[in-house]
Amino acid sequence: MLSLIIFSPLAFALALAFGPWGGHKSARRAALVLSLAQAAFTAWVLWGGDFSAAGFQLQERLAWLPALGAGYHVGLDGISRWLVALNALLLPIAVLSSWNAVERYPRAHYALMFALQSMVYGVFLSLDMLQFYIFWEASLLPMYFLIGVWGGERRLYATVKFVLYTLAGSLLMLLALVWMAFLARTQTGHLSFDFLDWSSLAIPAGQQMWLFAAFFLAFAIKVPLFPFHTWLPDAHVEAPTAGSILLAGVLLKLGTYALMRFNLGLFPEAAHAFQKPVLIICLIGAVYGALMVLVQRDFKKMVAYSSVSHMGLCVLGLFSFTLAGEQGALLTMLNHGISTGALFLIVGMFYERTHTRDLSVYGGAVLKMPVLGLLFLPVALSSMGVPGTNGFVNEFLCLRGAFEAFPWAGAVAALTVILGAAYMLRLTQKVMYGPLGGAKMEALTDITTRERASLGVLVALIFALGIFPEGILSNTQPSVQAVLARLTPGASTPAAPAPAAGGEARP
Amino acid sequence: MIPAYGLRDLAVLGPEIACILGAALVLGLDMAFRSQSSKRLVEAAAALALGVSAALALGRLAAGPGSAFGGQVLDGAVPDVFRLGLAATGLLTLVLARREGGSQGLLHAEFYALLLFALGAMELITVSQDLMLSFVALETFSLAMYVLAGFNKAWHGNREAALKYFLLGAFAAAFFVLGMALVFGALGSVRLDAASALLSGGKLAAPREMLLDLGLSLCATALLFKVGAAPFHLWTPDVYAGSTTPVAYFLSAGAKLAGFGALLKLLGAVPGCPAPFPQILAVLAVATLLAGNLGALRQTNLKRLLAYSSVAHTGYVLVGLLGLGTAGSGAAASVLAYTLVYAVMAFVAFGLVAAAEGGLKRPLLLEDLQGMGFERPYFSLALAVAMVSMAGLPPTAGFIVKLGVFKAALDGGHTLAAVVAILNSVVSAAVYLRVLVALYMLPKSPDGAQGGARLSGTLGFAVVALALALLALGLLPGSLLALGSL
Amino acid sequence: MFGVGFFLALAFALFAVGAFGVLTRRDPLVMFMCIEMMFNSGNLALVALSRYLGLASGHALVFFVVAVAAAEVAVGLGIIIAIFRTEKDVNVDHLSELKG
Amino acid sequence: MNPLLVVLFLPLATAVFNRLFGARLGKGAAAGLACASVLVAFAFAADSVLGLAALPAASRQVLVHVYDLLDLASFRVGFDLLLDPLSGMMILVVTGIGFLIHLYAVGYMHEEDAGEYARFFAYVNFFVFSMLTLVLAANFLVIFTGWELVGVSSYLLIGFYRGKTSAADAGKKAFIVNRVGDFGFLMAIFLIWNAFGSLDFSAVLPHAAALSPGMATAVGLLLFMGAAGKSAQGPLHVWLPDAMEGPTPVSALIHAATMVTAGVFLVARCHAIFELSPLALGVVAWTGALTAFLAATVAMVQVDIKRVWAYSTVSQLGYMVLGVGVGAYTAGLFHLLTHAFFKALLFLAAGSVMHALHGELDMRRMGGLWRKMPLTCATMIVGAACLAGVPLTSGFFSKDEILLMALRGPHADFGLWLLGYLGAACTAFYSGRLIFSVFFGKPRDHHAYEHAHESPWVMGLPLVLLAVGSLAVGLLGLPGFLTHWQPFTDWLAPVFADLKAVPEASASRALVLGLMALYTGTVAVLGWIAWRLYTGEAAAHPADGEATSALHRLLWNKYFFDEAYGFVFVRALLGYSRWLWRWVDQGLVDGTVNGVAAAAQAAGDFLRGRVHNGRTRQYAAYLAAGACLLLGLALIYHR
Amino acid sequence: MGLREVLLAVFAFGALAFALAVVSTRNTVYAALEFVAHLLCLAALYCLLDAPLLGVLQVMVYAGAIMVLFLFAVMMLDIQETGRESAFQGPGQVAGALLLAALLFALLVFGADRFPAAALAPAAAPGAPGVGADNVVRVARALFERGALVFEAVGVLLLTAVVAVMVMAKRRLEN
Repeated sequence: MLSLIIFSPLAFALALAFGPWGGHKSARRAALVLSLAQAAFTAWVLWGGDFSAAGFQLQERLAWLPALGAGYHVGLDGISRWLVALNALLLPIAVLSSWNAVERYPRAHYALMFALQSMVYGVFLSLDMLQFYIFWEASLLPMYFLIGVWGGERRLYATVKFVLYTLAGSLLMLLALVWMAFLARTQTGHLSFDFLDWSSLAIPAGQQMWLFAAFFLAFAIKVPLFPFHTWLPDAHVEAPTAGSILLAGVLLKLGTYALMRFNLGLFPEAAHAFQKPVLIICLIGAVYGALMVLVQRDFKKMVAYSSVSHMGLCVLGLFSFTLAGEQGALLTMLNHGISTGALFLIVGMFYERTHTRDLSVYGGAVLKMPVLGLLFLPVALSSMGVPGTNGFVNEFLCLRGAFEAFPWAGAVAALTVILGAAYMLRLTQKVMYGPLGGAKMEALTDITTRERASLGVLVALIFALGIFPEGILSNTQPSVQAVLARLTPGASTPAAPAPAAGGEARP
Repeated sequence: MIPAYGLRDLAVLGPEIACILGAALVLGLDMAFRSQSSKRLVEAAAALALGVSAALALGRLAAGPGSAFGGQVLDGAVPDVFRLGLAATGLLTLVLARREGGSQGLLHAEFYALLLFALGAMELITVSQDLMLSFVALETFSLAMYVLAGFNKAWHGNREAALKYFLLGAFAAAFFVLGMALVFGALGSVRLDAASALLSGGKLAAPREMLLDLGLSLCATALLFKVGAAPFHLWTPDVYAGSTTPVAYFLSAGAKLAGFGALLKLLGAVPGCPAPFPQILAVLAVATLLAGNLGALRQTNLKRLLAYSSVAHTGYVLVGLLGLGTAGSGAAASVLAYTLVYAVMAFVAFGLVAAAEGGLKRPLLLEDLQGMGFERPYFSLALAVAMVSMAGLPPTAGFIVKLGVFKAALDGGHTLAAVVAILNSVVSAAVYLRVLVALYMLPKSPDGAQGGARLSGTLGFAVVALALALLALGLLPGSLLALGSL
Repeated sequence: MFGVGFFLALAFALFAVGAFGVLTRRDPLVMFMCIEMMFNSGNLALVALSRYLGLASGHALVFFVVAVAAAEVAVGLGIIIAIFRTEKDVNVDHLSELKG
Repeated sequence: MNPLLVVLFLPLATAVFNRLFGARLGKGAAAGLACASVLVAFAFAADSVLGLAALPAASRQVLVHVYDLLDLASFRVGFDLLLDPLSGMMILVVTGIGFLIHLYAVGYMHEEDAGEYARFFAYVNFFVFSMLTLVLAANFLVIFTGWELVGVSSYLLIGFYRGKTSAADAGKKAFIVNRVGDFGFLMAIFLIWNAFGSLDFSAVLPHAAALSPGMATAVGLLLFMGAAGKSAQGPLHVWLPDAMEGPTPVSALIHAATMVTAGVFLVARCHAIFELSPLALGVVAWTGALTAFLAATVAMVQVDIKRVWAYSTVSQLGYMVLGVGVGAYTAGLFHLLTHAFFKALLFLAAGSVMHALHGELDMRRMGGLWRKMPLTCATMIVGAACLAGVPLTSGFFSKDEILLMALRGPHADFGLWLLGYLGAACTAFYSGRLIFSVFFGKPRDHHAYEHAHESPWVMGLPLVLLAVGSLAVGLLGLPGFLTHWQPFTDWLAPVFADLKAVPEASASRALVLGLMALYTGTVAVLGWIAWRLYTGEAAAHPADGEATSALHRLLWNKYFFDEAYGFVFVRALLGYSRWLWRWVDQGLVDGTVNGVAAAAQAAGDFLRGRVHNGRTRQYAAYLAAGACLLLGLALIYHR
Repeated sequence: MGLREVLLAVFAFGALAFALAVVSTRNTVYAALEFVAHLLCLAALYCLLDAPLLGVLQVMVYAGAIMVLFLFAVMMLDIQETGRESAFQGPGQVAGALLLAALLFALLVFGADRFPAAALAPAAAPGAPGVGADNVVRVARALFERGALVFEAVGVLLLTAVVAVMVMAKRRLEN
């Protein structure tokens, strides 16, 4: 069933790319219908799995590369369930955002988006490390073309920088993967890339450090954490709206998900050893990111740096090794996807009308676009982390986790609460309020029903997750506790059942 | 007493003999029929010969390892697949030559004859256990290649390439001769199997072992030159740019297959791979990677870019060789797999270059490809797949073989070299992404070629088929990795 | 005094002189002669070593090497003449358009 | 369905409805809906408070669990509501005064078009819901939620006139300064969570003693930081005067009666923690006293009547905080109650004046308006009297009680009393100054004077009701020696039962009466001075740009707080960020990335330029060099 | 120091001297002639090293056939001897080449000289059966028995060379 989720978008992509869809309009309609069908199917499948226990559900296994010991092994657990759902959600919205923004080669554009989604599904669902790596690297190509072909002026620089930066990190991870496979061979007799086999390996502490570092570098670049973040603003500024939504909504989560699943899952001792330095990097990232937003001139760059800040907070929660922190990190992944996705959607709407991202041109947009003003507010509040919206819940939990681990870390991280409010309100006021900012503002027309639909869904989610966080938290808890149990053997939280192999479902 | 060399010995050399007889047949047919139609006939004969050679190689593979001529020739699973690869590369070169033939007068029977002679010699070198036999085979296909490089009409660059290649090739051959002399001095014979017998028994006195190492190093120099490894690779870009595209392809894919086949014999024969070589290879591998990738970084002439990329790929294969010493590292298999996949990738790339430069008087520039992405979808898609595969990104066969090569290196314990080498693939990715950038992301440039890229006929079909093969192998590499079991 | 070491040293010396010749002389013919000289140094080493080891197979090797050298000279001169027939001055460095 | 849920969620429902469909319904329906919902909420609130009163004093608490917010393995927190005498009083104030202000707003906002009208009432209803959440919270998470939502609604309402940049700036400033306070509050919540493993008041406050003195001080100070942010105390007061950009009903409801008192409410609610650390209480008291005095001095020189009342609010809040700071929680809360009434009245009256003079706020252009607007004048005089502390008015009793406690209370200090007294003197002066400048003396701007007219009944009625309320509420907390009927103290007794008995008797009757006489005298003298200064023809207002004394300039510029903050926080922070952006982000981090790329390309060019120069002999040289390398390595590595 | 050693010394140093001459003379024809002399010295050395067959082979094939080809080529290209700048080009390059050649020589000698000099004295007496009288017979057996495959391979090589040269020649005729 999961394999169907992974490969159905790929099939749709091929259908779109080479199918009979002639003009621009028919292509986008087909894309929308297909994306909604895909989302419905994924929801139906996700609904099936029961997540009371911590193990992997709906597993499917296939001997794909026996010579190298790598197989095709997919599985779903509490952690990856909601990320898959997020991925399914964002695609229709991304398609809607390119509705009339993309005239050139629409079929290829939508096909690439579907291909990207398929790769992202692959990363979230794969339990075989080589297969994970293949999907991880393959996800670069669709985004490369999306930014490269439909991007802004400096798109070439941005897209090549994006691909090479991520590639450099993940190649070192490839060596670490092969090294781990050798470890598996020495300890279990046969070369294996399977995550479940690896979790039971006893990795000597010395090697663990190196392996952790290699994995961490690859994922830190993707998250992005402080020193490795400079590709994100360029990639976002030059990406088309749909590209930005998918990049911010889903691609950044690959890094944090992988950190949680692999770095914490496989290398407990190293995680403890690296805890403080990582926390420091995250703190810098969070505060530095927020400061950067304050001085940006470009609308998208502001949102990009805010992502750096939010993601810094997320990994902070991750490395606090407390239940609150981990749950907060997982929620941040979801909520950031929704709120930043919505922000980029709005940026797209403005860009469609004014064709510029330079903030000096903007001002008083709410007078011309009251409905957008109505929907923009919850998104801004969510980004600031105001209670009642989803942003608050994950920020509260992450800060709580950090505070529980190291109060000083919690205190510094909490500074982002103030800075967050500062930059978000500055942005809101610069764009929305005040007198009309000139000819471009006069020409603004309010958002159409299509735009209202996509933004409305996200705003509804913002409030729903803000008011009922337990909906998500309750069923990610067992899996998160499993990760924590491995991480801190004598964990204060009641030791959840060891990561049982879960329902060994159909081969 | 005269050793009885019977039919059985000849059977081992079946593929080689097929090629050489094929060459003779081609020459005969050309003399018999002087008319234009003979060109097609000659080409068919060459194709037939290569087909037979490939079939015989497959037969040998099925029949399992066997030695002939008193141990001078020893084939096994890996050499046989090398021979199969070489036959296939020959066929692919024919396909390329056919497209080229019309415009650049390549249809002379001599081209096919030389090609077949060279292939015969290459197949011979991959199975020869005797240094002298290897030397003769090396010289045979080198001579053929010098002339092939300088083959066609009086386009100025072409002749310079031939001269350069000849002078440097002869210079390298001289090293081989001296190396052979030293090996003879150390072992009393130039038979590699004798070497392994002596060495494994530990009976060789220290100074003679020193002489053996020196000899082998000198021999390796010539082979490394042929393959285009780092300090010896300088001829590659000039000769590729100078010669016609099918010859350039043949030089890169064929020479690599033959060179590494011989190197495997040379280094593999000596048990435990004599002390100096892993370290030497590590230095050479990294140097080759750097030279190839960095050279290609800002290259605009497509053929020169492919030349530098060929050097870079030699570097990756050398990384695979690092695992030669340790058992079970599958180094030989990874080298074999990489060179085969390279042959396919190179064919797609060179084929598309050949198609694109059809009408141009000047060498094909990256600029000419601008804006072709959506106008010539299938052409661009094939080139894109080739480029992604060469960069070694996952969904393609390039990634699988690169993984195999790095696995071998890591298994051999060369972690540092592996790390430096894998970082190099970032540079190589940058190189190939530039091509994709030109194809898809840049508008048609005013002084670029006006869309000469016509994918038609057998070349078009072969290119697209092999591009799909690259993708298929990437997703379902079962067959590719079956080689791993060798 | 005239052991095989001496002859090996002589062979190496000739080899080095040949290499020096190839690197410095610009006239292709002389370069080619130097390459042939390197071949001959290899032959000398072979002869000396076979004399030391008392084996005749060394001489067979020399025979083959000479045959190969002959073939190479034929092709080499063919190429050189084909190229330098039209050129006024016979200089390898003038042929360096292919670069970069 | 517990009535409390209706109280809380009805305003929210109407807020959402108005915001989405209000514009289409038309002004009448939208306003009607909004006022009705607050009225019904007030009715239900009164009903539940009466229900509460029926309970025996000891167990006068009603806990309502709505749903689970967070359920981590060892820690559970839900969206729980707590009704106890303290929150009971507050919900009555919020819904009661809220309703009156809604009624007033119907008239005041009349000129706005339907969309804006509906939007205003939606925001105001949302504010009522947020304030009720804050007040009814049963654990720290819900109170923090209410805290922030109140901040959001104040941001929306201050910045209501979206076209005006100054309004948007004021809203932004208010929210950010509140957020600074919230940062402290959040830290306190986390410390509490660390210490107690739970956030419910029932679990934390009764066992507050478990906190070590150091921790108690830390939590106390951080809680007070949150309170200071919300109640515009100490350094965090800068946002309140600018909040006057919002419509006047907003100023009345939020920046006078309800929201700003949240800080005092919080300190009262967490008195158990504050009691543990005298240092924290001391800081609270002194901040309150200093704010009271300094704000009062600034109010004396302002010319915009709404700004005068704004600074007066900051000053009165200072008194409440002073009261709470010296341990007299009941006195502080009583002043909160009375202040809610008369300050709402003063703001609404000011609004009525502004409405009449078509937006004119500068008192220097007013005068003699009592003939034109008798009702507004009368009610404003009542309000001003309460504010100034004219004897027998509610303000007099509540402020007097606080000053008494400052002298004799559990944590009394003469300095505190002195600051309080001087503040009270200034208060008397500026309220007199305003009343006489606006209503008495000669009309200074005849044109405006001609057009002035009395406000319609819908604005007048709330004024009257509030005036009556202001006077009546004073009776609830008469001084001890006058009567033993202390309904207010008795009502709040269960909440502060755990406090040591307030040594009521320590203040002798003579002292109390003496103090009363002193205050009455001060009010009379200063009232007279104000009357002399400001009813004459040449009112003593310095014209703009006229050279004024250094002290006047200091007060006029509000002690240069805004300029200081502007420089330290805004410019310095932005400057540093810009430096960071240019040098660290572009320079260092991006620099290295691009540097590596450039180095690779340079190496490529060098390779292609120098090494591959086409000369065969050079290639042969490299070949020979390679051979030497191989031989050398063979020799080095040889076994 | 018998006659043999004297001859050995003469021819050895003769070979070296002529080699150096080839490298340094400017005139190509002189270089060719010096090279022939060098080959003859080598042939003499072969004979002295009990390899008479090779000596004769050297004279006939190498000195005779190959060098004639060279002279023929020199004549074909009618190289103008005058106006030729010095054989070498620029001191820097020469120094570099010299250094490289010296390094090559040193490495080889250092590697090989570990051979015990003494042991290298011709162990077998001049009349040792391995070499002496039946040299031709032993070489023939090495050539045609054990080296039969190599012999055939050389045949193929020569055929390829013929085709290659014919191509180069034919092409030249066409343009």
